Amino acid sequence: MAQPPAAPFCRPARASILGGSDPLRSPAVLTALILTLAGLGLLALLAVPMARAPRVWIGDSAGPWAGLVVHGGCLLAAAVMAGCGLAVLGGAAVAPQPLPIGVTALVAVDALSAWFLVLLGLAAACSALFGLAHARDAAPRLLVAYPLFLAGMLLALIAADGFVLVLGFEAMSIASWVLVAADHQSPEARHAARRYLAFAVFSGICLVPAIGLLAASSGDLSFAAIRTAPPQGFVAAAVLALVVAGAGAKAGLVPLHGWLPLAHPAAPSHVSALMSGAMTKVAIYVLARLLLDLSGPAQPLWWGVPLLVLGAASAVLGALRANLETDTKTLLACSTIENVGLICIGLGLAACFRAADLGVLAGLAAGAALLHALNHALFKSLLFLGLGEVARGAASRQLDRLGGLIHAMPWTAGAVLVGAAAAASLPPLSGFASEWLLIQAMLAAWRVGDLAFQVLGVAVVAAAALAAALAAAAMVRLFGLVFLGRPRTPRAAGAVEGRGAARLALLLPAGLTLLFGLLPGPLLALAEGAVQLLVPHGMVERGSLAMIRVGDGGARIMPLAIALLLAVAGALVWWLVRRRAPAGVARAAAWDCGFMAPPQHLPFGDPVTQPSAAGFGQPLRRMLGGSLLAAHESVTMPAPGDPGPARVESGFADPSERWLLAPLARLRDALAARAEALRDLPLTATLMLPFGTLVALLALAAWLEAG
Amino acid sequence: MEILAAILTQALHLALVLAAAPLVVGGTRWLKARMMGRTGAPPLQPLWDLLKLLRKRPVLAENASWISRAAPYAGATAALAALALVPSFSRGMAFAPLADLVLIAGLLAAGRVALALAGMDVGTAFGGLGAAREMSFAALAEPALLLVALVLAMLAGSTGLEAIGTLFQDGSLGLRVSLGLALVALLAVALAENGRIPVDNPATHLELTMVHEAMVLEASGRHLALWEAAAALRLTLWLALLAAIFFPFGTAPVGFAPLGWLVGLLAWGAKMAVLCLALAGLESAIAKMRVFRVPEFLGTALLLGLLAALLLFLSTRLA
Amino acid sequence: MTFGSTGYDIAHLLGGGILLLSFVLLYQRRLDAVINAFAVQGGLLAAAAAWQAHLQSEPGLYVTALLAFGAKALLIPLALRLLLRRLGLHRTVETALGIGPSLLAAAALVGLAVMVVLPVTAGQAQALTRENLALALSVVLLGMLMMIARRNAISQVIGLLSLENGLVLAAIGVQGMPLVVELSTAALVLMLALVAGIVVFLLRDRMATLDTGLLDRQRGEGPP
Amino acid sequence: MADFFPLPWLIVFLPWAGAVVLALLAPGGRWPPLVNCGVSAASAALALGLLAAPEGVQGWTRVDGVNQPLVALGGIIGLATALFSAATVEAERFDGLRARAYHAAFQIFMGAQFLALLSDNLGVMWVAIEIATLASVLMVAVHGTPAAIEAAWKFFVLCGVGIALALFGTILLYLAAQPLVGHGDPGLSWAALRLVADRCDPGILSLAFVFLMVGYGTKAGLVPLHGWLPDAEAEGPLPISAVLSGLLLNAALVAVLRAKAIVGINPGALEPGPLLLGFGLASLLLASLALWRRRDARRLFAWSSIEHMGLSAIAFGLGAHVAGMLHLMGHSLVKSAVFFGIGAAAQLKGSQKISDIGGLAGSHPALGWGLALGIAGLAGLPPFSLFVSEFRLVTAAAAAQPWLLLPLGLGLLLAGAALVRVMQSLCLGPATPDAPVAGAFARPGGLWWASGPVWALLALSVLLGFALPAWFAALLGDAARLLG
Repeated sequence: MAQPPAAPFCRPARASILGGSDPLRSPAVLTALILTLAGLGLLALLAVPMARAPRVWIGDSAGPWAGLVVHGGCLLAAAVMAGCGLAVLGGAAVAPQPLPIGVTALVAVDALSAWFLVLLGLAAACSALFGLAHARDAAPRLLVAYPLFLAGMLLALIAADGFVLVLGFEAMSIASWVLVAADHQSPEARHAARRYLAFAVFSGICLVPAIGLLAASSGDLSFAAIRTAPPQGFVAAAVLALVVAGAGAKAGLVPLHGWLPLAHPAAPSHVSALMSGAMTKVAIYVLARLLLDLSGPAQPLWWGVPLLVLGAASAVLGALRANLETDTKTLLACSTIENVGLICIGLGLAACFRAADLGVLAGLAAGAALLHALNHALFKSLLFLGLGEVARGAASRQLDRLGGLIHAMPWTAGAVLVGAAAAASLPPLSGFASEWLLIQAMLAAWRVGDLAFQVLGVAVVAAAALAAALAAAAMVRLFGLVFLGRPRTPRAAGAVEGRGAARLALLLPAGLTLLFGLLPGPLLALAEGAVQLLVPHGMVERGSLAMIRVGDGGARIMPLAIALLLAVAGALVWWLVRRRAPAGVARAAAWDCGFMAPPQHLPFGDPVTQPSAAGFGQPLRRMLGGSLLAAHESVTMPAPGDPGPARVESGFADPSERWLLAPLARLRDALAARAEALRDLPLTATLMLPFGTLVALLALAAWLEAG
Repeated sequence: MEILAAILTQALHLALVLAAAPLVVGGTRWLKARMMGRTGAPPLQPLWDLLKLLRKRPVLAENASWISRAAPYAGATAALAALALVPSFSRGMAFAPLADLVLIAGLLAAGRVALALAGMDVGTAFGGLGAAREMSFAALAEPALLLVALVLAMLAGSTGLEAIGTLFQDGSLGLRVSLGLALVALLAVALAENGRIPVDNPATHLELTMVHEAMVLEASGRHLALWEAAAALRLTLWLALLAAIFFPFGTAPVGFAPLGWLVGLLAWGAKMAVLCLALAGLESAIAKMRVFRVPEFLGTALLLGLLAALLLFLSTRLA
Repeated sequence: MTFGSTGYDIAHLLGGGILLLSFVLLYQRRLDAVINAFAVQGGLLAAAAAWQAHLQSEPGLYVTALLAFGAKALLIPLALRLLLRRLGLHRTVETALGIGPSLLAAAALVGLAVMVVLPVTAGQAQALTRENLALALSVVLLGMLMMIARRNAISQVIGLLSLENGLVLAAIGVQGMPLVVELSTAALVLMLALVAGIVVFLLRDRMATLDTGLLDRQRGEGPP
Repeated sequence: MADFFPLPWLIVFLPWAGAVVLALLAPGGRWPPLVNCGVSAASAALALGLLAAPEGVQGWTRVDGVNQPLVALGGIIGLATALFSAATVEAERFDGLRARAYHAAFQIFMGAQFLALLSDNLGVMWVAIEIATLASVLMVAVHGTPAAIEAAWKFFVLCGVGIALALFGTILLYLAAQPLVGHGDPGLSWAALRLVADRCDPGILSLAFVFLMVGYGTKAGLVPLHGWLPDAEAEGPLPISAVLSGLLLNAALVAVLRAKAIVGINPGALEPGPLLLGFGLASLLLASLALWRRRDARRLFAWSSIEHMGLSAIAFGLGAHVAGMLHLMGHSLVKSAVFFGIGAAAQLKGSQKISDIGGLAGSHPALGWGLALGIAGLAGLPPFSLFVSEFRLVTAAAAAQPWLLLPLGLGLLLAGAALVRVMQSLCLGPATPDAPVAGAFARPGGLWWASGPVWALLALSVLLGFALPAWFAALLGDAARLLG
């Protein structure tokens, strides 16, 4: 039967609101991306000579031009990535092409890659802008590693076969290891870097067999070949376990998150932003690509359950830890664990709905996960950059050494407030829009007929809601302790704010966070191609500019209308107040329930009378910490008559440390000790080993011969 | 015509709730006082208080930032916006398509965050204490609320208030144990969200166990008025929400129906009065909990929500 | 050539003698006796090679016989004696495994060798070859056993050399073995002995002992 | 004309001639190291020239896809070692005799390992490996410290036994082939044996393989035949570790593979693949555990050699020959680089204990970061060719024997994590105080004599992984065909 000729006015299948772009331009997209890769590699190669050269020519006053060149180049690369991603999302996918290197390596861009390319481009642009603003600080090795880190992520995203995927993934890991080890003189940073790289090795060791198993039946590593022969039976189970462990470890899924709260803070701030914002998303991309796309749509219901369960656990644990941490960047890293958990819940739900033939809901869940990934990438970059600015301006990352910075750093404070509100999923910001979609998907989990799954769904809803509320608490704690109140140290009182590119690096993601909060509909429409790849038969609820409608029951979200509602209500409140109240305010010393004014030598008051980081976390530590994080608290009161201060000790232990990593390390040590007995042999015993081997093999040969 | 009716009802609704909010607070206080054998302030006292506060110029601490000045507006706006979504006397208000439990939860969270930030702005011990407790309690209240939303969404197929209200108004559901459990859970969440006994005592000042008042200690003048108004709006919101979900009788249908509106208005007034009475009765009957018992209280609510969902699964399976 | 013919019998006798001397090597405690036994084994090996040369009419094997006699029966034993005298060694051997157990183990190894070789080579027509191979394997295994059971450096060298005797025995039993193998075996035995001598000298020089058991303490990375 | 040009023999005898010269040359002064470098450079040029030679058998030698890449690699590593040796030999403080012995033994070793790779005659191969062993025993013992003597003695005894067993196996192989190919040399020719292997007596072939496996396996350092390796690689002069680990192990493993290629053809014989697999797994697992308890840096990397030999053995055992060849070559390059780096560090710090070496990246950036990257490469991280070969190995295992993934993954993870730990301890953090051995890096150019070869070898390894020319890939394909 002949294909009917396509109607001339028919748009390409994946045409979206940007209009179908010229398919002929598509190879150009790939060429541009490959050139970007090469350019990033070149930047890395030239970074050390560039950093050294001016010292030779001009001496030490050479200035930061190597840093400027590298970060400027990365900014350009980021723009190319975002542009190419948008071009593909608006046009057609690019067919796989080999990379011009000596091994078979296919790259391509389809809608899913393109979505994450946009994400990577935006996050990298913010990060590079910040790097540009602080180019003077960058050591040569960081200038080498930074473009390679970007290149690794780019390569992982445009991979069209298993080899390139793992190559990019691992290149990203080792380049970022150099960045994590930036401050390698401090033992904590070394510990973080070591654990980070060990987990990266673990990820690789899980992903390579997974790809091997996926490609085993077709014998070809390319994605196209793998799609034709999806795994079945125990192979499928093994693939699932390996991918969840491998990519999940990189994404920071509980219980493999042990490295994340250590490593993300250890890197320079703009790298932390990239790691939290983009790198975890690359891991999510790998999860989605391998489990939802390549493993085929015909997987059973339990396919999504591990993601669902681990995602829920990550969400709760990450958000709770964020309420207990005292280091700003560690706190943000824990919040990343939470958000990764939420995204994984979305992906898991998509897999389950797909298995239950609930196409619409599957599309909803997948779209929500993609949208949240994008939103999180931006607001988490924003937060890391903002707190990086604080760490520069006020010279500390400790909540207990900051405070009152809203006066000294107003722009930073404003931008961070936007990011924190989005992370707390408050309407009308971007975090709320995507979490609303996620929650709608979770609330529909009962439509899968299986009772056990329904019960799981209820638990997941409770966990996600708990996580969202905990995240709000953590963000209030972060913003309140860092920017509000009084400075807790003289250094914090003398903080200064960055200008120029540093400010732009904060305003760009802040603006996008606001914008994406208002435009989830068009974004979802843009993601349609990506959702189609993950959930082939799923129909996406077409988001329009004004509204996203969910399911058949009529739940919908209208971000612009919400903004209108808020405007109306706000105007009403304003008008009512203005009608009666006098303008202006009077200033006076803080009342503070009638406490004494601070003495002269403490111009900002006694810092001890402010809530501390541990104090603010106390209610949650008592409510949930004891059971989930083995939190403890002890009060030491001085003896009566002793003028010494009372002390409160508090702390917690991550369960992954206590129940997973520590026992594994013990097991390893025990095994190594055993092996040592086998290794540490005197000469005769050493000789005995080959002799015994020979005799055993001879006996084997004799037995085989006799048998 | 429809659109005009929608805008009209919305405007009327806004005016109604703005007027009703102080009355709800005052009425509850008055009822509670009567039950305890006191005379009590007149029900309109909160309104007079508000007006008086509005006329005073606020005094800000020297190190207060713009957060202290902006947060009261944000808090009141969020509460009012949320309340604008909950139907009172009629369906089909202009913003009805937005009326969604999850959005309302989000708006409430926004108001809460504004309040907590304002509490931390000056850097006093009490402000931080209150903010920490407020955010922590919300962490437990929110899952319970979402579980109730899940139960309702299972029945109505949506978290939209219109759909839920319509379903209950039909009466086709009959009486279900799961709904009863959901109601109790929602009540508990409502108590916690509004800082009522047994979670917080709205009538106290300067006590180490307080939550809400601790955050507004530094507010004065119109800022304090806005915080008080926001609290009143929130209480009204919760009562209206309970009424709209579980007792939707008498609410006027979509469209232009002045008579229906009148009936709806009366029905709503009656429902709110009953709920205020119930609240007052509850508050005079039980004592405030120690702060760290509150998680148990909210945990119970969460458990009830969970139980409601499970029962519903079973019943849909058996049916 | 099968069982009963003179050619076979003599070859059998010589091979058996070599194996017997391996037992003797294991049995002896004193170093000079060990060296003597090794010299006799070398002589028997040379005789076996010459007999095979006669049987197979391979003149090349006479060279092998000559080399074996020169190196293993004369040169190396002489050198070892010289070494003993130069170093003034006390003459008993430090054993790692008792004499009795090592003899038992040796018997078991011979059994294994026979069990392995005979069925495996069942396809080969040459009974002599099979016989020879079994004996040679036994000698090889016994040589290894000796290296394990003795801790004295010289005994270990002799064990290794006796193991090489087994190899030569195997090589001469196979018809038409290329000369390259046999020549190189012989030459390398000499080199092996030379290198061993150098190392033994160093050992004696630096540590005043030939008991390799003491070496264990010198491992670069002992227990912590 | 080209057919008669004895290039293989030239490659073998050039170093041997060099050895004679070096043995005669007056020790001391600047000449011996320079001659050593010159001879190595000429050998490297010849070895690279061999890549252009056509496949074929010439008398006792053969040129094929298996040995062409490995010989070229041997030439390169030999040159790099000679360069590194020129910078460090001063600090080894040899007396006259020892200096002569050291240089001569090095060139004898190089010639012997070339011969072992190039020989077609299994007898010649055996001889070559024995010569290489004896030469390296001398090199290991050259310092004469108690630990060095212990190492050399262990090396001598174990490899002596191993080589004897290998000869026994060779004799058995001949015995099996002799009824079919007749008397004399052809009975030991690899090419001839391959032709008749399927008609040979399978029982004898099995027995022969057992002996060859145990014999050459001892030289290849496969567990449980590995006892000599860590100490020998740790106690010899610094440059020796690189050639022992990078070249001797390869030559021995290739010998095993040649045997496997013969025995594997006969369907009735013992299957060599699983046997090799078993040895490989044992090596991987024991070495990955042993890595955790090392306090001596050179011993640690010797254990890592055992691990990588195990991985190669697994690859060959699975039949993933290209992965195995790539892994062998990649390991040689990266491990030599790492041994140069750690050797230089040991001379700078006056100790080879891990606890005495630290913070190299801070104090000597070029050396420290090179070493760090090299160790990361050993842990299987990109961009080095070990990543590519391990990727291919694991995917092959997934396709052929999925159960293998568990021990394989476990071993790789344990080894990788241990290497990461050591890498950080060596390269990052505050620098430990320098206590240079007298004469260390006294030549002009200083530390670049060490960091230059390190970076050059690492760059080669990257090229091997990712920029393989098509003809080279075709060579590896040939190798796989020959070994399969």
